[in-house]
Amino acid sequence: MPASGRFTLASTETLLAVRDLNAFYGGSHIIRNAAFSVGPGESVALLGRNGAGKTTLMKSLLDAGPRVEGEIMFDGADIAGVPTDERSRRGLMLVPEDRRIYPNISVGENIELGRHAARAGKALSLKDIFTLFPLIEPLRDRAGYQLSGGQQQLVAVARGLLGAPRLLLLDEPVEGLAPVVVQDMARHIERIRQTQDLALLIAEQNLSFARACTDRVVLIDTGRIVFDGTWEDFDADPGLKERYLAV
Amino acid sequence: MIDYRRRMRANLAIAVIGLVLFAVFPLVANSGLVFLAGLVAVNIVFGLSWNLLFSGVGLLSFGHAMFFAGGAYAMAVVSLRLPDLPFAGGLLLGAMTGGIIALVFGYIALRRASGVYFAVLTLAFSELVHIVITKTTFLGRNDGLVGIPRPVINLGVASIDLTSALAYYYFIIVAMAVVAFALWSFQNSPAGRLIQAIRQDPVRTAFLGTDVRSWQLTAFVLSGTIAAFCGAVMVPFAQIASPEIAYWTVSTEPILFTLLGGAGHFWGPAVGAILFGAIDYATRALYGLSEITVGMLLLGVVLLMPGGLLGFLLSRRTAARRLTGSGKRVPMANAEKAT
Amino acid sequence: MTRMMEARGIHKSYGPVRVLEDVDFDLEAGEAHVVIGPNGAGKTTLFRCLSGESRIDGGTITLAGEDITGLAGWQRVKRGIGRSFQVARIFPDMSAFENLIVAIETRERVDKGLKSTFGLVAPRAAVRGEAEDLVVELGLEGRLDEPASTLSHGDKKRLELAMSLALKPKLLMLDEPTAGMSQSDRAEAVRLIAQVREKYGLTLLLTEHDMEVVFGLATRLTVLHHGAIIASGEPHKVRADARVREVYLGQH
Amino acid sequence: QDGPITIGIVTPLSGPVQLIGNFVRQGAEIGVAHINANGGINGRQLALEFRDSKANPNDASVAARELIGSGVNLQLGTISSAVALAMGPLLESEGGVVLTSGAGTEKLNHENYNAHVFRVGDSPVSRNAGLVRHIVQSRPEIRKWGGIIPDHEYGRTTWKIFDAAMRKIVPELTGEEAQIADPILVPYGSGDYRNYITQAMRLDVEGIYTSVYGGDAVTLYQQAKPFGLFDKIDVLLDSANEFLVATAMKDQTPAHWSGFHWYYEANKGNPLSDELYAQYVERTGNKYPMGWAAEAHAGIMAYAGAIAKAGSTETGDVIAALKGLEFDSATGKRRIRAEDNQAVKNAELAFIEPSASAPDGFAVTDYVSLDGEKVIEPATPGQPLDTTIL
Amino acid sequence: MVDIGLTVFNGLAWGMATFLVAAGLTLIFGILHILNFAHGGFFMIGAYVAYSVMLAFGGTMPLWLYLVAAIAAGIAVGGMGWGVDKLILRRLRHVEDAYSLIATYALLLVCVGAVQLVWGLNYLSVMPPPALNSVVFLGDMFMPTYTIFIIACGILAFIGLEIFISHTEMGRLIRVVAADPWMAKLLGLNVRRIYLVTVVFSFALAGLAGGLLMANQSLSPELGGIFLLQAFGVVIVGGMGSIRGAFIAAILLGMIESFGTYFVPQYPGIFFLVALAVILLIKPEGIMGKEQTA
Ligand SMILES: Nc1ncnc2c1ncn2[C@@H]1O[C@H](COP(=O)(O)OP(=O)(O)OP(=O)(O)O)[C@@H](O)[C@H]1O
Ligand SMILES: Nc1ncnc2c1ncn2[C@@H]1O[C@H](COP(=O)(O)OP(=O)(O)OP(=O)(O)O)[C@@H](O)[C@H]1O
Ligand SMILES: CC(C)C[C@H](N)C(=O)O
Ligand SMILES: [Mg+2]
Ligand SMILES: [Mg+2]
Repeated sequence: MPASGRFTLASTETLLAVRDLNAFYGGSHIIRNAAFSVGPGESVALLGRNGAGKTTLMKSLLDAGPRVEGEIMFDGADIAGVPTDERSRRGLMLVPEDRRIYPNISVGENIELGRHAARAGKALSLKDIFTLFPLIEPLRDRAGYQLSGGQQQLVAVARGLLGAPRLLLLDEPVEGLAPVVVQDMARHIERIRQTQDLALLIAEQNLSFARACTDRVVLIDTGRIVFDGTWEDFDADPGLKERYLAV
Repeated sequence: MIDYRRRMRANLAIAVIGLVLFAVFPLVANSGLVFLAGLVAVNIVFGLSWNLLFSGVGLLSFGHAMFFAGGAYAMAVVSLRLPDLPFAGGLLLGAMTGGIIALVFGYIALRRASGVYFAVLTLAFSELVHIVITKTTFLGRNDGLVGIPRPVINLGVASIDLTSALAYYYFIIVAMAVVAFALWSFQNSPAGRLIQAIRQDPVRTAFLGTDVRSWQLTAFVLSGTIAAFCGAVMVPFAQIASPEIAYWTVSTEPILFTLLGGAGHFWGPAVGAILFGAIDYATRALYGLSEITVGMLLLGVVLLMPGGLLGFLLSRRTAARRLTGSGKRVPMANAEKAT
Repeated sequence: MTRMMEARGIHKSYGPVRVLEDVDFDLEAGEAHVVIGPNGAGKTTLFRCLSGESRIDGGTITLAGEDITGLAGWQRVKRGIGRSFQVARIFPDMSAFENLIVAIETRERVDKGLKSTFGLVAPRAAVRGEAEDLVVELGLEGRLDEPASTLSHGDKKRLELAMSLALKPKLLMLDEPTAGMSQSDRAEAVRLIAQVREKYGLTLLLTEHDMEVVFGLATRLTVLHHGAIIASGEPHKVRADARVREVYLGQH
Repeated sequence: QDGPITIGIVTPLSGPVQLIGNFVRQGAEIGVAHINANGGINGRQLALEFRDSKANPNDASVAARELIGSGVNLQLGTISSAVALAMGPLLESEGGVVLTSGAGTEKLNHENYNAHVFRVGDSPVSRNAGLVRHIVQSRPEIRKWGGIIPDHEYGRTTWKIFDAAMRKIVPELTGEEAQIADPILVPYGSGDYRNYITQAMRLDVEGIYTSVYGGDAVTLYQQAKPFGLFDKIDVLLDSANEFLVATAMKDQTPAHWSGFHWYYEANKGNPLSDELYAQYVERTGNKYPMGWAAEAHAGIMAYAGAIAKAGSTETGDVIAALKGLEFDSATGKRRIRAEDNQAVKNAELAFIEPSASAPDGFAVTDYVSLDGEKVIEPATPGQPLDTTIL
Repeated sequence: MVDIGLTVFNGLAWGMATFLVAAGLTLIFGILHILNFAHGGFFMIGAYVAYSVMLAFGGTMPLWLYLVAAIAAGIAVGGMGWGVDKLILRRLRHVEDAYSLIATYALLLVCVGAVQLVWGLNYLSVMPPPALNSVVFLGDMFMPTYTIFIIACGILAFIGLEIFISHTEMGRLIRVVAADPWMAKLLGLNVRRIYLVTVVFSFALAGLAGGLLMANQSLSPELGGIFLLQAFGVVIVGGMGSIRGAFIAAILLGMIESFGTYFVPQYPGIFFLVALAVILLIKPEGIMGKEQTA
């Protein structure tokens, strides 16, 4: 089904609207003519197999890696040409798949860094964060390099949230997390969505997790968006899963 | 898939073409220029030896002058004090001197240091060698050893007279072409690939079952040996060994050659050495302006062609990986080094 | 069953942080032993200690009866240990194919000494053939000639697994081999690992957070929590353990 | 053959002694202009080709070879001792000549004598033994001497001569022994000489001799001054800095004697000297040309004389003509000894003092010119210098 | 006793003069990960600029004027740093570190050439201001006041920088950007600006050091190279980008060099090198290696 068929032009209801997006690494064309949108407060899953381009697409939205062409409307403004840091400060926050916790400052300081992306007066406090992620509190004074992979992931999400973004991009947030933590994370995200005015775009491999946290599915395959719809629509067509998520 | 044979033939062809170009040069240039060309030929291999470390095994040496000078001084001393030793013996001793210096200092430096610390350690060692030379009467102290004779090689049946500058020039270019190609072959052999692997990820390489440190040391010794060989070959040509060749600015030369030509290509240092020789020659009479001219030129090259000349000419694929998320990963929980 | 590896009284701290405390850990030849545990429990650390990436602060490790406590990682590899990393480590500027060539050639050198190191420029045909087989076996066709750094997350893991297999180890240690893979890839990976285990007669040591993988592969399960083993044994028994459910499995 | 005759100038055009190389350049250019304005040599004009020696034997020999290879066999401009010593064997094998413009090693015309290398300036013995003789005569009461000496060939030469001359001349003139401390050897190119200055402060001496030169000398003087080193001693002898230190330190210059290649005031009235001075000031605006300019100038005069005499620019002919050549220079008539290629020339010394009234803060308040024929040592080419004959 | 005292004093002088030069170098090294060869060049330019400022005021110099000249040099060279960042360093951020290294080496050559063109070849010498041109006696020990002044400047510079890096917001951001600029950008930090601030600050420090040290040694186009190697040594021994490390290293190496020259004057400079090697062998990441960036 043609993705553009579902595309509605940026209106007051869309927070993020992407059109004709193309992204390149050197000579390789990774994202091809992508178009999709995310409404305020909406939570969208970005699915696709390894190498489909999920990460690239997310980085493209922030102009943080690949060379990008096309239109990205965020919060009613065209952000082409806006530098990465300014995009973050407008409320577009990415938590990257490799987490990138600063190894030589404490967990608390790491999380506090998220404040730089906060819009005026909007940031959460560390206390809020600890209520949302109780597991982090005991780690507060540890240095970044002393965290296990899973702990790093939690801290990275917390850091992304601190600045109270309008749209949080999570790149495989539960990769490598223990099952209990995955379940926790799903609950956390649910809680965040309820308490914060925030939209989510979550790239995932873990279908059940994605299902638990999102309202809508965008499917990507070799750089093209091949499906955009609700979970019901997605489930209604078992061929999709077969074609785009299997090996 | 990679066609290794074609690669080999292509690179052999490059070495031969280079040799031929250098060989015809005396037909069109005066002996002054030929002399400079001989130095450029030596510099080419000097640069290649450095890049064996840099692009090969991933070690930034800032002390290559110590090898070059080691070879040069060994050759000079042998020529002046042991005139009966065959020429090849002198070359061998010269090369070995570099190897031994590399073995000793490499063993110490590689024990723990890496990256820019390794660079500065080599710089310090090299300055040490420089100071020792300038304080050793046997080595001519600050004033150098002069009047070094050129050899007549006795092959039993025939003898090759290398006493003229031109004859020696031909000796140089043949020797350098052979060494250059041998170096290419090494870097493309299993050992070369292994060394390359070490540069890209030493921990991974260790967990393929390789003693990373001893291979780094091997590469260091090999590089030092070749650099010293260059010094040893150069000395009878210039007929002088003076402490300036051990000074740290000489260590920057192979770096400049490599980066000018392009570190990512085996022949990059060769292109760089030629280019640098040309720049040097073109600016030889610009007194008072030489620093600023050379500085501007270099700056221009680095800014306009960050992959070096070859990189610029051959590929546009030198993607900037540094700031893209998927490039260099920031190592997290591996504060510890491989043991 | 004969004992492949035996670790006794392992202690490991990072500065003030004590990660492993007096851990005893056995590995029988031929088993597929999966270590699970909450994030930060010390699984990766245990891996590092057993593989020789980290020095231990106390305890002894033997491999097939030989004391390897003081040996460096590369020496342990020579004795038959192969491993992967939690974040895949490959040679980023080489093509995927060359990555495999290097791995195979390294093994050959370990087997046959230096004579397979120098000389020939091109890899020997046998080496290339073996690499091609591995490529097919692990489903890595397609992007073989591009720099490995441009592979996606999942493909890098696959490549790393192929490299470890190229060493023909007796003991293969895989730290979260399927992390970052899509669910269907995961199933495929489980099949693949099971298959190579069969084919090469490997002993496996894994950590994993995906329960399908864990229960798909494990012949024995050990649960680590705060640097200590809280349960170990047959998978279904461990699964039923209340403590394990509480700290790790949740509703699984 | 009536194209210009090219003379190669291989001299430091960059690096620490570039300033000195620059004097060489100006002097040679003025000399060439003079010759050309007077009709050239046998109707041929002179031209110059410059190369940077970087003041080291390695680069200098590359440049010299390259020049000879392109047909420029007559060269001058060497100012460093190490370079001068390296030139002999090289020029002998390549076929060239070089005239040094101030290299100060005694080995040049003794132990390492080489027919292809000439020194048209004063011999180090003339200069330093002359300096010693003059000082001992004028300040006979001073016995205790020390030295601050750069650790290389030039430093060793100067100290050897100073030491031997003092030990000989003091008893000769006063009947008492000279007391000479071990010299303090200093590195060159350092930004910090305080430890050496501290050592010098500990010496029990009345006079200090130094042959540190260039920017190092300025740094040394400058750092020594606040320690009070110069207040502690009675006499400071400087082998060669001429106005280098004084133009830098101005009214802070310690009073000292310096050896000179050419002090223009002492040569006033000599038309060549007056012209050189006027031309130099005109070209550069600098009122303090230093002796290296005059030595390069003299080199040009010597070549002009030799080529005219030989009627050829071939290396062998020019060497033959230079030997025994008499020629006129900014310091008056000079004669090149045929035996050891060493010019016989006056040794000049001047006393430089800070002066509040002088526009640049210092003034020359005394100078002497010692007769070259009297202060020069006997020619002993190929033999080590015999210091007993000083 | 007096000798030992003086040797310590001279070692401190060496160390603090070197630290003044190395401080800015450390800063850039920490964040851009390049050893900036041009730093020596800009240090030299700072000294020359200060010299010119002084001349413009007539040449006789009260202490305040000396300080004004040094500050003016800091500002001028800081301005040059702005230009260098815009024109050169910014373009080098995506290329391999080794290339940046060479670019800065080229820039050093340009600095040397520029100094020759602007100020000529003559050696210049500046005497300390009269207030600092005396000697203090401590018993038998004589200490030039200017040298005491240098030591004091070094210590003050250290305290100031330490406060800046460890206790100000900007300092913390600099450390963060140094560790992972890509993530910093994602977190909304204006990385370019932080780079620019660091570069300008580092250059200003070079200029200031040049101004403060202008009376320490002769001025010539060689000045750029004289401190460079020892400043590199201090930066490296100190540990990646650590100001505290550089400070300790400067004192340590200064002492070693000073005592070395005292006991074995024949081999100047060798002790510094041996010490450098030995320290890096014992602690390859430098004295403060762990603290490093972020
Ligand atoms: N820095 C890079 N340079 C070149 N190609 C790249 C780079 N990073 C990724 N690619 C390529 O872009 C494509 C998309 O990769 P991307 O990482 O976006 O996939 P993904 O959907 O996030 O996969 P995964 O689930 O494995 O994380 C892949 O083919 C990958 O090889
Ligand atoms: N280099 C290090 N320095 C200090 N502490 C560390 C280091 N690496 C790990 N740790 C700490 O050791 C503990 C165990 O970490 P480890 O990586 O072994 O956990 P893990 O069980 O593999 O977790 P995960 O499932 O998240 O990968 C964690 O608390 C972590 O903070
Ligand atoms: C500049 C001169 C003082 C150099 C000195 N004459 C030498 O022979 O090295
Ligand atoms: Mg991804
Ligand atoms: Mg782990």
